Amino acid sequence: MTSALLYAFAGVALCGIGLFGFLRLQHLLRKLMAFNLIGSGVFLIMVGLAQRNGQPDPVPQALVLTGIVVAIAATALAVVLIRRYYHLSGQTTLAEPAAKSFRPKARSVNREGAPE
Amino acid sequence: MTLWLMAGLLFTPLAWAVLTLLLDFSKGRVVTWLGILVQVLVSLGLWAAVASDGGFLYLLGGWQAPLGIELRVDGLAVTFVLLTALVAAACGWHASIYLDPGKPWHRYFWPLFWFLWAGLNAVWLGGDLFNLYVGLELISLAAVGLVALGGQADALRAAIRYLMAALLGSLAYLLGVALIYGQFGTLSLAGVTELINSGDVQSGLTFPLILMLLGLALKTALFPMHGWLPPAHGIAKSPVSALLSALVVKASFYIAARLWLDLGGDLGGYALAQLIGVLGSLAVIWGSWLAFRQAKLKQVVAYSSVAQIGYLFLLFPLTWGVTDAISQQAQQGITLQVVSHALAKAAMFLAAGNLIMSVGSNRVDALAGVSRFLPFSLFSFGLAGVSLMGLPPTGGFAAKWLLLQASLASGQWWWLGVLLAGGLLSAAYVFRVYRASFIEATDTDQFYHPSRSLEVIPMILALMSLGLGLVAEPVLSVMSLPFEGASQ
Amino acid sequence: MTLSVLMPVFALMTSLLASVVLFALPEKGHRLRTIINLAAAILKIALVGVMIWGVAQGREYEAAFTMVPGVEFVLRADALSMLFAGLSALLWLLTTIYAVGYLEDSPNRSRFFGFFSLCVASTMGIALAGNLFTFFLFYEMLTLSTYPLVVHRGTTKALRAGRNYIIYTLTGGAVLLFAIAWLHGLVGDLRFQEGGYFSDIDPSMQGPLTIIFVLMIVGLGVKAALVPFHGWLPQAMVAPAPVSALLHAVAVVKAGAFGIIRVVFEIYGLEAAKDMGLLAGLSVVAAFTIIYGSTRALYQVDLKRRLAFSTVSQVSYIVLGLCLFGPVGVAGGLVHLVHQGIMKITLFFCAGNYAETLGVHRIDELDGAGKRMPGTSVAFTLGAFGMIGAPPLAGFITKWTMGSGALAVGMDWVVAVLVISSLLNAAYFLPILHRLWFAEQCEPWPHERRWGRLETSAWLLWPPLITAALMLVAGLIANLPFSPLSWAELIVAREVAL
Amino acid sequence: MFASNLLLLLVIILPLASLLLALRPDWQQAYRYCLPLLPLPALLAGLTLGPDASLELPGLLLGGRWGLDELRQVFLVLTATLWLVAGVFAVGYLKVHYLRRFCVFWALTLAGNLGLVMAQDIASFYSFFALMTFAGYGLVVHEGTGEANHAGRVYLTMAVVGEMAILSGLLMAAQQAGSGLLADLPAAVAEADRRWLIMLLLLSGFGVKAGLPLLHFWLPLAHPVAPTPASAVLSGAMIKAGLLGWLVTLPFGEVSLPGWGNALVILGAVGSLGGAVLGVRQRRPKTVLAYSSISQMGLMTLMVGAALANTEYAGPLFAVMALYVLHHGLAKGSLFLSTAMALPAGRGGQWLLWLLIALPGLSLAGLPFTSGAASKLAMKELLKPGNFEFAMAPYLPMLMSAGAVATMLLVWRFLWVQRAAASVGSNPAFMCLGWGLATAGSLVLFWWLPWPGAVPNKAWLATMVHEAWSLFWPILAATVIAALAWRSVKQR
Repeated sequence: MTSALLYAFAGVALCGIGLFGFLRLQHLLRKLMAFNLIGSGVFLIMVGLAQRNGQPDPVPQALVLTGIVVAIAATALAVVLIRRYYHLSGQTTLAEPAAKSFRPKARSVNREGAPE
Repeated sequence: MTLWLMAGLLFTPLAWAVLTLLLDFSKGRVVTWLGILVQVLVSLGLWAAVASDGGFLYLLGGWQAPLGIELRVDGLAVTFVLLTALVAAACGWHASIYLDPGKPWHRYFWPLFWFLWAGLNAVWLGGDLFNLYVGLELISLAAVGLVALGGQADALRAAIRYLMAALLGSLAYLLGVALIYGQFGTLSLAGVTELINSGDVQSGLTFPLILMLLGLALKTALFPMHGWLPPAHGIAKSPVSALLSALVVKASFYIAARLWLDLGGDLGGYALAQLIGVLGSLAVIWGSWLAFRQAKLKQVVAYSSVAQIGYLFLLFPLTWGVTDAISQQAQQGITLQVVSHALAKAAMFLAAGNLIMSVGSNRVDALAGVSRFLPFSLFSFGLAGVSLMGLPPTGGFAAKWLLLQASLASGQWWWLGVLLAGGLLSAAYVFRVYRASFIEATDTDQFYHPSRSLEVIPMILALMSLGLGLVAEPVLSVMSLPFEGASQ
Repeated sequence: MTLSVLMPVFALMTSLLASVVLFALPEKGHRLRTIINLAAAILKIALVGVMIWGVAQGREYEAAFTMVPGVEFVLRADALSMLFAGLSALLWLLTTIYAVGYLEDSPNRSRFFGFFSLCVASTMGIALAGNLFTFFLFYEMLTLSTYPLVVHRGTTKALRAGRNYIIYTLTGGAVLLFAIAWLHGLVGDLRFQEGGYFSDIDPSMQGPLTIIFVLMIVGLGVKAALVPFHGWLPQAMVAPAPVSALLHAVAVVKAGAFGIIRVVFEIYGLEAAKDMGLLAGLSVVAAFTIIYGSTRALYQVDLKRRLAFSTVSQVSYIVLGLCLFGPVGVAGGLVHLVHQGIMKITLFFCAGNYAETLGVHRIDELDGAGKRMPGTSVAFTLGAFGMIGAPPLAGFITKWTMGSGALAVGMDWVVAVLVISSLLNAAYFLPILHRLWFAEQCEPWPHERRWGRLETSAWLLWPPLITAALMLVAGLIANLPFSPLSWAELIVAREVAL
Repeated sequence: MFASNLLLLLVIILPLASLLLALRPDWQQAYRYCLPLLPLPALLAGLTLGPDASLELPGLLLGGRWGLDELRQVFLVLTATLWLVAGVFAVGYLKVHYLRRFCVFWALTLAGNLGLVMAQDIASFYSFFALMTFAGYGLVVHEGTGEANHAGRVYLTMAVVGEMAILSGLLMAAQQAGSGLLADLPAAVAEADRRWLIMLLLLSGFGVKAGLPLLHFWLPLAHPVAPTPASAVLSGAMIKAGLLGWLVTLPFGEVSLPGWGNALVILGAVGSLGGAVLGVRQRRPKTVLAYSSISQMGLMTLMVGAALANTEYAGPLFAVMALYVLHHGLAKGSLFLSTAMALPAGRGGQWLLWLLIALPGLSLAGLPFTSGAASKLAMKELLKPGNFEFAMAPYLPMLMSAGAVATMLLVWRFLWVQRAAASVGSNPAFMCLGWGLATAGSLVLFWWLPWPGAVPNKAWLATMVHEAWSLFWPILAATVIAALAWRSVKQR
């Protein structure tokens, strides 16, 4: 049970919890948190598995760094979208709203096409 | 010469993305036209180069693997690059006229458009697994941005659902890459295949492959996991949904196909291949059935994408455990299917956009009488529909013919049923739209006439998809050119 | 690119280009549209005429290129293709003239004529196809280009007829594609070769080949309106008269029959088909269709539906002729391809005239029409007697040749079928003739239109008269070298001789 | 040689060309007047061209060949004369109601009738036969009354069924013979393995036209409704087409078929006697004449049966039949035309008219010095019981005399009913001319027309006197029976 395997198993556990949370939770922000949990779990596994006969292997380190950058960008985009969505429809979950609470502006046939 | 081509291919999109970020929509449009011209010429040049002297391996900036980015430029990749160039050019041109420059949000359309294009090129040419991940992420984020652009609440909901699905898929893929790297110590696809061939593979390696395929299937919206695609593609603006359906969905499939062709032979099992095939067939049946029942025109076309994607996944069973000739035939069939579907679906979405803009409502039965008012767009919608149905002389038919032959030769006759039934079901929902448009309606005065060039673009795409059937032979001969050093 | 390669491509291109130009024409450009239509039709007849002359001299016209790896797109003009190509080229000119007059002031004419010439392009393609793959390509193009014509009027009835038409033909197409793909998998790409391929195949291949044959007959039978698959034809009569005249009496229906001829003659070969017992089954289906079609026609009240059921029964003559595998009988079946085309198009033209000029659609409204429209009624009478098989018209030549062919090979029951069918034809045509000539007109015409001196517009009157004259001539001069009968015998001589 | 070809061609082309006259309504009067001219070339051909004239038309249908021979020449002369006479009569008779349509169908039927007499190949024979049948329908339903339509429907159904039988018979025979010419059919039918089927088809097919019993139903319906000239032609010439059909297709002179001969003789007998029995009970003059035609055709069927039974008598019997056909055609034609004649005012004129009407009837019954006597003697000469050995042979003479009595009875019945129906008035000139020509033709012209060569040419006057009693007693017997019947009717 080298320390590397320990980290890998911790990573896997994190991924499991994150995935469970991602699927079960309805609130969008909670979903986002669960996503970040899975992300860090994956990065932990990558670091954990990367021990090559003793010395640290530079390649996975670089990859994990890139992965973290991408994860942050994605989370930022998600937060912006959720905020805008809440601002427009007052909904915090992805469920189809039964009644349209916010009446959109009057229907107008404009240049850029029907009000999709 | 190839240096300039490669530079042009990868860096122009990024440069243009940054440039258009600084300009507003109308000035950005002019810059984009120039950029599109350059991209198309470069893609054509690359295609010609590969066609004349075969594929090659290109190390970006001269850095050696494993740290440097290694680009694999073979026939398949170049065909997809050219396809992207054509479809993106058409969608860009259409968007520049279709989108209303006044809207504040549309200012950010061009940067996202160019980021998407760069991501696509990165995926086509990507040689190692991690770079493919980065390309994939770039595409997803750009696509989500495009879907959410300037939309109302339901567009945002679709964007968020799309984002969640995409991120989940990428993470699963990343996990798979991590496990593969843990096992083999290298990330380049070519390297992994050499190690497998040298025979020291241990058991238990199918799990990473399954994980990666699962992630990619989620991003390609294969049958059980297709929930996010119809709202996203249906609600986005027409040029955006054309780009999404034609290209973005194909990127993740392209990676899955690459993995399967290189690793699937040894790691994947017969059961896995058949399972994916069955999922594909269910996608064809279920997608077509739902497309037939949709009330809105763009939803019909979106669900049709779900159905047509089902065909692509027939590649897995048809190339597993079969002779090289049959696998080659299946690959040719699937490539033709991808190319013709991309062209036809783009044409269909753009034409649908025109129809909706002129009729003023996006319901199918509001199309009555449009055949007299807007015959050109309707005709291109029809031609694209013919290609989706796989009726001669379109590219779709050539693809269906090759798949028929491959499944017959490989003895898996049950795929024949799927192919033929799929054709008939797609005929069902395409002819439902024809029916609606042929109904004679007298009150066509309040229709709005879109500008002439808006109607020409879908017609060009539809004709290319039609003509693909006739020129299938040269396209396929270039597609199957391997790049040196690869154990094809 | 010698001339021999270009000729079939030119023949095909005339109507393809015409259709593209016609689509682009603005709706108001009537004169230009008529000129283009007529020019394309005349050019096509000229090209086909040259090819017929060339083929008679034994020259070969062929254009081929590989379309999909392993399969090639072949256009080849041989004796059999010239029979069908000549028929459709000639009748297209007449139907175009008729259509110009018929659609005088109706909407969507550029769409109509665009698809109309597209249909004829696919019919020409079917005639000139050199292998099964190309044949299937144009076979499906024909389906697609005929759908908009069937639903041209846009009424709910037309759309329902269109829906049925599509369901039948596309399913048939899928079955045919399955059979062709399977055959291609078994024996590779097969060009149409006179005498067929499977005269001496080992018994192991016999099983799959029989199944493939049945599937092909089912696929082609849909268009040839063999009994279980004929449902779409009577409903498609809701289309405008020129469509039901050229397409549902000549182009579409003959495409199916022509396909069956190609499969039996030039893929399987007559002897092989007979040895494998395929022709026996086919002849029973054809005979049943002949009788069934005629009996159903008896009970139809609408004129065009009665003609449609008569087409269902008449096309199966061609298929029955094939199953007589003797040279004389087969020549009879082949020549009926031409004769039935000419006769049936005359009847549909006249039906269209009655509908367009007098607003008459039902048979019991036809009383006294002979007095009001003598020209059309004479053409209708000739057509009707031709269908009954009364000499000296073309129908008699077919029945006589098929009858003697049947007796020569000892299939006597075929003569009985011919006789019963002629009686049934008489039973449903002669009452119409009685109403035309001998019944008094009791109530006024539903909505009559006047054209001055002529009984109807010249565009509508001349085509039926010309086709009626053609039918009379085809019957009278059956023995001359370039008559349809001697051309059919030339084909059979080349087929059976090998 | 070229002239005869042109004449033969003209026989058919002239009636068909006359259709052009129907194109414009104001030409219909001219069309009416040229009706009698149409059969002229046929009459000319019949009289001038020898029996070996023939015209080869390779292009026509499946290789056409028209021509005349011994038998066809007589038929041609009869048909031409009868159509000429009826044409003249029609000029006077026709009213303007649907005149153009009548002329068209008249010309077509004439073309069909003449064509089938001259056709020597199967395809043209069958074509002209069908043309005559279908065009005949036009004449039958010309009046347009309910009864006419009913008669037309029965006529057409039976005719079409008959034609289909002929078509199948001809198909089988032609396939057996392997050639398109009629001349080769008898030999082929003789040794065909399914000879009985071919003969049954041909007999029944042509039998419909010739009015065999059980196939005759259309005849008594069609004649009264058709306009008088049409029914004259229908009964005089068109029925004979059925007989001609038998003579050119059945295997006479190839193989003797006593069985078939016997059956035909029985049919003939039933026809002649049954026709008479039914005929006497009819009310309308034309129906009586129709039954008289059936009965006369019965006699001819008798001769056909005899010819079939014994080969070496086939030749002479052909000639006698031709003679009988000529006699019956002319006589029946004039009788039919007389039904439309109105009686002149003066009693002397009436008596003369009645005499002229009665004479052709009496000639039918075989009055000495008339055409009937000549044909009956020639028939009696050949139908001696000794010559044949089929079952009915001994009864032949008895049947012939019974036939004569029956005919005479029918003539009396006709005269009685005609007297009841006749009206007094003036007749248009052309009608008188037409009827006069017909009666003269039957009584006088008969002797000058070219007889078939094989008729035993002995001095007719001498034999007339010698056989006077054997010819006269049937007439006497019939007159006595008629008188008794007339008196019994008077008492009731």
